Amino acid sequence: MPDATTTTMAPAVRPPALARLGGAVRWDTAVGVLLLTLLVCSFSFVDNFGNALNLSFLIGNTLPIALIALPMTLLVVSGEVDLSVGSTAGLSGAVMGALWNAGMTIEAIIPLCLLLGVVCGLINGLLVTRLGLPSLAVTIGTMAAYRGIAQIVLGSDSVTDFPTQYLDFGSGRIGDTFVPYAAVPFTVLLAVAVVVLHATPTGRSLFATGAGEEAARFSGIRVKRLKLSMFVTTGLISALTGVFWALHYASARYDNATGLELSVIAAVLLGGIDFDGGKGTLGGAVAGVLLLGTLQNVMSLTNVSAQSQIVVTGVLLVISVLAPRVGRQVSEARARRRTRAAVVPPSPRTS
Amino acid sequence: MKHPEPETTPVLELEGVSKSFGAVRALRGVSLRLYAGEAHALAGENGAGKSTLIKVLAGVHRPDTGTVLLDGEPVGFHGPADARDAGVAVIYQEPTLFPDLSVAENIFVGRQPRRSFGRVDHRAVRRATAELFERLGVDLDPDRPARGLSIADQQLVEIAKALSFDARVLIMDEPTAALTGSEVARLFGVVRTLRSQGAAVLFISHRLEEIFALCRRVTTLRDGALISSEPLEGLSEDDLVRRMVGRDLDDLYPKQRTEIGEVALGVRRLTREGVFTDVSFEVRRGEIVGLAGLVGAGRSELARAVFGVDRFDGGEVEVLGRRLRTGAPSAAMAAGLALVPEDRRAQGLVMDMSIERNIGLTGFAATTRAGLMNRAAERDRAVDWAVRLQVKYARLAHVVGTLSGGNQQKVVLAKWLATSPQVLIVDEPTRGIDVGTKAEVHRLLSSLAAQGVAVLMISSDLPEILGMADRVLVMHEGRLTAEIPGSEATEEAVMAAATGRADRGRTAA
Amino acid sequence: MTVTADPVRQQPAPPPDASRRLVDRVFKARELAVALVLVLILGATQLSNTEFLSEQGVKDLLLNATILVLVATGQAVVVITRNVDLSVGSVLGISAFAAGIHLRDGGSPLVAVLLAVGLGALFGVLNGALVSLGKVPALVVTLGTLYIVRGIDSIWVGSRQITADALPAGFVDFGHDGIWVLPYLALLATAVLAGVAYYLRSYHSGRDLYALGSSPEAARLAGIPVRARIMTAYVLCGALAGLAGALYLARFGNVDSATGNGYELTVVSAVVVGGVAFTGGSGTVYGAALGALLLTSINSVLPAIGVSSVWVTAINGFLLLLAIAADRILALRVAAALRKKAARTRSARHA
Amino acid sequence: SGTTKDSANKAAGPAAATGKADPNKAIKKGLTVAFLPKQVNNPYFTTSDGGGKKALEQLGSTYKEVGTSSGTDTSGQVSYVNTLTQQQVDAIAVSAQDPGALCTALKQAMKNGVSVVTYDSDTQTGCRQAFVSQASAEDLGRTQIQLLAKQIGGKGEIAILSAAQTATNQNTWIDFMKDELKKPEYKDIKLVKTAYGDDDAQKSFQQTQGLLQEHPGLKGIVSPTTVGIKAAAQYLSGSKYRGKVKLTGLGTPNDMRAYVKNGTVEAFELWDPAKLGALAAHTAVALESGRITGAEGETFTAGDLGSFTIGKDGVVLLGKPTVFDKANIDQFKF
Ligand SMILES: Nc1ncnc2c1ncn2[C@@H]1O[C@H](COP(=O)(O)OP(=O)(O)OP(=O)(O)O)[C@@H](O)[C@H]1O
Ligand SMILES: Nc1ncnc2c1ncn2[C@@H]1O[C@H](COP(=O)(O)OP(=O)(O)OP(=O)(O)O)[C@@H](O)[C@H]1O
Ligand SMILES: [Mg+2]
Ligand SMILES: [Mg+2]
Repeated sequence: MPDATTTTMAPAVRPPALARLGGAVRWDTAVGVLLLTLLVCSFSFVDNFGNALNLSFLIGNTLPIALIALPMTLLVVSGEVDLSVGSTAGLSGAVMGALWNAGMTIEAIIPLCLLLGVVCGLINGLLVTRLGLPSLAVTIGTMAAYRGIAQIVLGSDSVTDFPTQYLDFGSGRIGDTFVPYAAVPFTVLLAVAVVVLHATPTGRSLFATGAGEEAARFSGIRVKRLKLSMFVTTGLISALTGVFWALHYASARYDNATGLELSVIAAVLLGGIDFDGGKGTLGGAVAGVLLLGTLQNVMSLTNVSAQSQIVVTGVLLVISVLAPRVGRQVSEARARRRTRAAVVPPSPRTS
Repeated sequence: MKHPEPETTPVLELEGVSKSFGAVRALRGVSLRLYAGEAHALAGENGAGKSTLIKVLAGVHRPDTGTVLLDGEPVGFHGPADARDAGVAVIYQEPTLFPDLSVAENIFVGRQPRRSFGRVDHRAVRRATAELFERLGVDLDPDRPARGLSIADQQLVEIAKALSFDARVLIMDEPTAALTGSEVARLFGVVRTLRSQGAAVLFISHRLEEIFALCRRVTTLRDGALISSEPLEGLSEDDLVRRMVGRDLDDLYPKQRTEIGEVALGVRRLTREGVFTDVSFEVRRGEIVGLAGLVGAGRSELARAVFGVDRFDGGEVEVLGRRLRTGAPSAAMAAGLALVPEDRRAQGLVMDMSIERNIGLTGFAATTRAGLMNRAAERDRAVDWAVRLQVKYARLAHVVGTLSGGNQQKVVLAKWLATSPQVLIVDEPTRGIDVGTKAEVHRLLSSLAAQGVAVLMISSDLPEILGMADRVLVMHEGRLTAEIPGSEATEEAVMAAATGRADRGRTAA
Repeated sequence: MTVTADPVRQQPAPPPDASRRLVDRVFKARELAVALVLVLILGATQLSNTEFLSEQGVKDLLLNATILVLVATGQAVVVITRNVDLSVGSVLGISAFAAGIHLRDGGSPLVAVLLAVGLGALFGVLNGALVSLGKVPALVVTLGTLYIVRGIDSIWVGSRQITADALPAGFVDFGHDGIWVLPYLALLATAVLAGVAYYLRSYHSGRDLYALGSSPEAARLAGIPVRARIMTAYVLCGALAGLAGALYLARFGNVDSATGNGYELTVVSAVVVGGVAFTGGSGTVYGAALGALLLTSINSVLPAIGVSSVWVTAINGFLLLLAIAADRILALRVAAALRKKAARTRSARHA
Repeated sequence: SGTTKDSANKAAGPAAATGKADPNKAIKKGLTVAFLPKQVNNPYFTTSDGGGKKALEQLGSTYKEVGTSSGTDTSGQVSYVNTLTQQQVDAIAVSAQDPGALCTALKQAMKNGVSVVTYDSDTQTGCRQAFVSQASAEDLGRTQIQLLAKQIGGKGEIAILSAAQTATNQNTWIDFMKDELKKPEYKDIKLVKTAYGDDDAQKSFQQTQGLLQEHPGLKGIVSPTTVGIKAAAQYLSGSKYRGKVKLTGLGTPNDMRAYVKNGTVEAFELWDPAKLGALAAHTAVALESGRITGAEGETFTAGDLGSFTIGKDGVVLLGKPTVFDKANIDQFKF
């Protein structure tokens, strides 16, 4: 048997704590810190930000993005993407409106809408996994198709007369607190998603699939089934978001949630989720969503124009990818300089 | 006759080079001289720093300290392009082809022959490729895309690429790991010609006999440090091993006597159209069955179909009496089957994941409690096998892609052995593994067999097959052409069957 | 010893002429599928409405496709390098406005076009620098620049707009006149397309783009100047978006701050439909151009056969799905046929 | 803005909305009135909000404008209403992207003492105190048909090119157009199709092409949206149909000048958007000052615009639209 030194690494120069920290600070943590800083600053310096009503507005408006960001994160981690989420939400809202107009009870309509979301997700998933089409292409197609069906279903109608207790649930908040009712189920879903992604074999499989699909298949992971289930989940949550949207804004129209996919993707990207798959955390994604939402709220309160807000969003996105990169290069360069100083070449033993 | 270092200036030289990756010091003050017309071997265990040294020479890595000298002048290679322009051709350990480009374009990318106005001469590219393949005896269509080539074919394309440079320095990092004897022989023939034309050659291999067959001088590394640099003449294989691992080597093929039991893996009339046809064989408990054949014979494809990663069109597979569905690796695993695939980077490992999690991928059943991951259990399982296979790592949480090639291979083995399989298929299990650990892997396979595991071993290393197998199956162009009992298996017999010159009478039923 | 075994691959396979031709055809088939769908759709429309392929009809079809073809060509080049440029819509908008301002102030049309191209190329440099220097995901960076450029555009443009009466008559006429049924704009686009295609096929740097997209790591090791090539692709893409902006101005005679909004998705669809893979390294600009032609033709076909615009979105989506699915199924079929053929030749050799 | 209000003042808002109006109350100064158009940077809204700004300056109050950069970002508009409520502006003049979606937020705003006026595009009646209408929907619908009928000589096929299928204004106008067409004098005119260009230049462009291909006999097109008419005019002026197929609808003189001059378009109409904005500003200030509550029959003066009476459902009507043609178009610069 070889001696112990061959099994473990030969004792090496330990990098100073700071350098190790530099490597360890991941972007999602940084987004979290950024979010906290922003919140603290806003509470102290921005008029009208800290009151319960504004916070409930903020959360209520961010919820649709946050909701869809949950399954989207899982999907992106597995290496796929779904651009049809906004349309699925729109379709679900449109169907909800049409069925309500047709006289069905809301208790019967909502499950049907969710089922519809499952079907939408299933179509995406089957096209991707069975035909082997790229998800980007498929969901660009279904994005148009679902939106189109919504338009056919509801036409130019705008349905607003849903039962008040549902509308109140959609837009109201718990007592005088800043917590909208809808935040409660969201928190539950968030917890479920965090556990699934970060503490179950399913989550591990998602990461493996995203980072190396072939290797995952060779490890006995049922890659296709996994991806299919992720598409279905995304469809389901999108439909749920569509229902929430219609209730929150008390309006079911075929063009509800148009462009939502871009907001979701921007937020998720900001949270450090890698679109090549296999990297990212849910914490980062949710921090990204909240950061964008809060920033928008604060900028509106401080009378920053819509145009400037767009620029700020863009700059933030660019920084979000450049900053960790630049940070790593700086710390690497520093480490290199240090080792160069430390190394003393041993004299070669020649026989 | 001794070969003292020539008096002339070395073509390419390393002087006191060090290189660290974070906490890992891959090279520590290493020097190396390459002379025109001389083949130089680089030896060392897995993770000794050989590939890193080569990447420094090739301009991929910049050394932390030390210098690279070309014709005695210090040069600062800022990238692979600089090294290439200086006449250094490199075959890297892992093939780096462009899957979407044709084989011919792969070889000439960035330096295609041109026509007027700087336009690429596609026809000349194709012609030159065909000539190169002719020289190497490779049977590949220059127009086919590189995607889907077997590892061996990829390696051959890499070799053709390196040769096409007519370089002054030819550097080869384990070019032969996936090749069978005949291809190796061809390659050596070409390299010898180049050498005699004045090229300097640096050669890495874990097959010591190849080092002795090709090289005149050897440099040995251990843990990133230079151990020796000396002429090969007068050195024995054992001497070399001692320098590499710092101790004497045990028997390379430690075959244990085992009790051969019931049939564990039964494959009947398995066919995948266009790949392999009508393959039937059995592997019994306690038995090691070797599967030999030339590159492209379809051995790996057969293994993949048996395991369920690929679908088969006809026939059946039975593991311990349980019939397997086609295309369901999870079912195969549940039945007790494991497959160590041949391409560790694409199939064996998720390169961006940690060592721990890679090993953990096959063991969710054992490492979950109430549906949740039990990290401690996952860690224990990984540590256990990483240590048993002598994986050289700094921390289990490190990304597996930063390990040396051989150590990556060990992680793949660990990942599958940790599932305690009843039937184990290993495809090129020791590709890129150093001699010391190779013996260890062999001992492990042998003891698994002794415990009643059925082992199917695919290998292009014929001595390995002959040394380990109780029975040898031979494939040729997608068909099983011979089944030879271990005692009768000789290199000649196997090669005859592998090249289709087999005595049909002995073909398996 | 292993090294002494005799040579094996005895006789080189028969010259693979037949199989090569088949392989060639498969590669072409990717574009063929789109072309076929296009011809079918146009033919069917002509049958139901004889006015459709009238002189004016054909002219309109070509004119409609021009702008998208140009942008899709540029996008395809970027996508081939395994990157993406989402900012094309914004760049198109801002360069169109720049050209418009120049013309409104009495500038010459040629200078205006060059100005637009130059501005586009400038943003290409920005994108290229961010993507290649930082080695960061192109999706995030260009989503960022999409927002940034759009923000800058709307701050700069404000509520101003360029209307047809501000433009020289010759420039506006250039936007719709032509030689017989061939509009000048379409001729220009075709020339650009052919030029780019020839560059990609026949020049080192063009081939490098494919190599780069196929495997960035291998490209680095092969000594391909990765950064320079990525920069080339982005500059080309930006310049073409700028050119498209100038042509947009000529064609529509009207530019405001909303011009080009959301165009990125159309462009990406065209590229995807045209068979340029988002994983890089494969596809041609001809394919992308065909994709663009198909998309714009669908938008002309539906109104021409009297489909209510309520249905347009849905049908658009379905046709998109159909096109990519047909392409994929065809490819699978051909691959299977090839495999069977290989099996037959092999067993023939074996016998 | 610098305007802060004491809570007593704030409480007066809802009271005024429900209580009695006193037309003789003093006009309050130093109010902050926020304009929330469907889309910022839209030339039409910039002109109308500019009118509002001028009026507010004359009234001694502060103007501000916020809004989304997309015309269909309903959720964005909702959050702007919320933000304005948070900022405790005195009044909001909003052009609603969706009649229903803004309701909750606007009611919330009114509850917090903000006066709400809609202009250009209304919400449901309960969600605002007054709607400043550019012209009666009936007038707009009928006059466009009358204009076109005159241009095509009272017979032939016509089509409508509208904005989005959900556009509230356009849909109301189209209903009145159809009603107008039922009159006997239009018996030779046949409406063959309504197409939707979604207020997108390219889409409107292609829809126009489609209309002409599908109905080669088409004599005229009505496009009751500024984006649509502009795109249709651009297509017609560059095609063989220029001058042969008549086009009318709602457009701004600046947009249409080139096409009127080159003979593509004979005449079209529109109200003066600046006046619309100014009236919205006056209405908002009158509401906040307690001069009106939004009840039917109340009368107020709006500076040099004259005196207005609130109609049914709190609608304030600006007046009749102006028809623009070759003779008068150069007198208008908006
Ligand atoms: N990119 C990298 N990042 C971190 N560590 C690295 C990296 N590349 C190599 N190493 C480490 O450097 C050491 C030397 O690796 P190297 O690949 O040179 O070994 P080798 O001698 O080629 O081994 P093998 O025979 O297995 O190919 C190993 O410990 C390896 O883990
Ligand atoms: N005649 C052929 N034409 C095209 N591709 C072929 C041909 N023969 C084999 N291949 C390719 O070669 C590979 C089959 O070889 P496989 O890897 O199964 O062989 P093997 O016997 O395991 O050899 P090794 O692993 O040593 O390369 C497949 O990727 C297959 O697509
Ligand atoms: Mg190595
Ligand atoms: Mg193999």
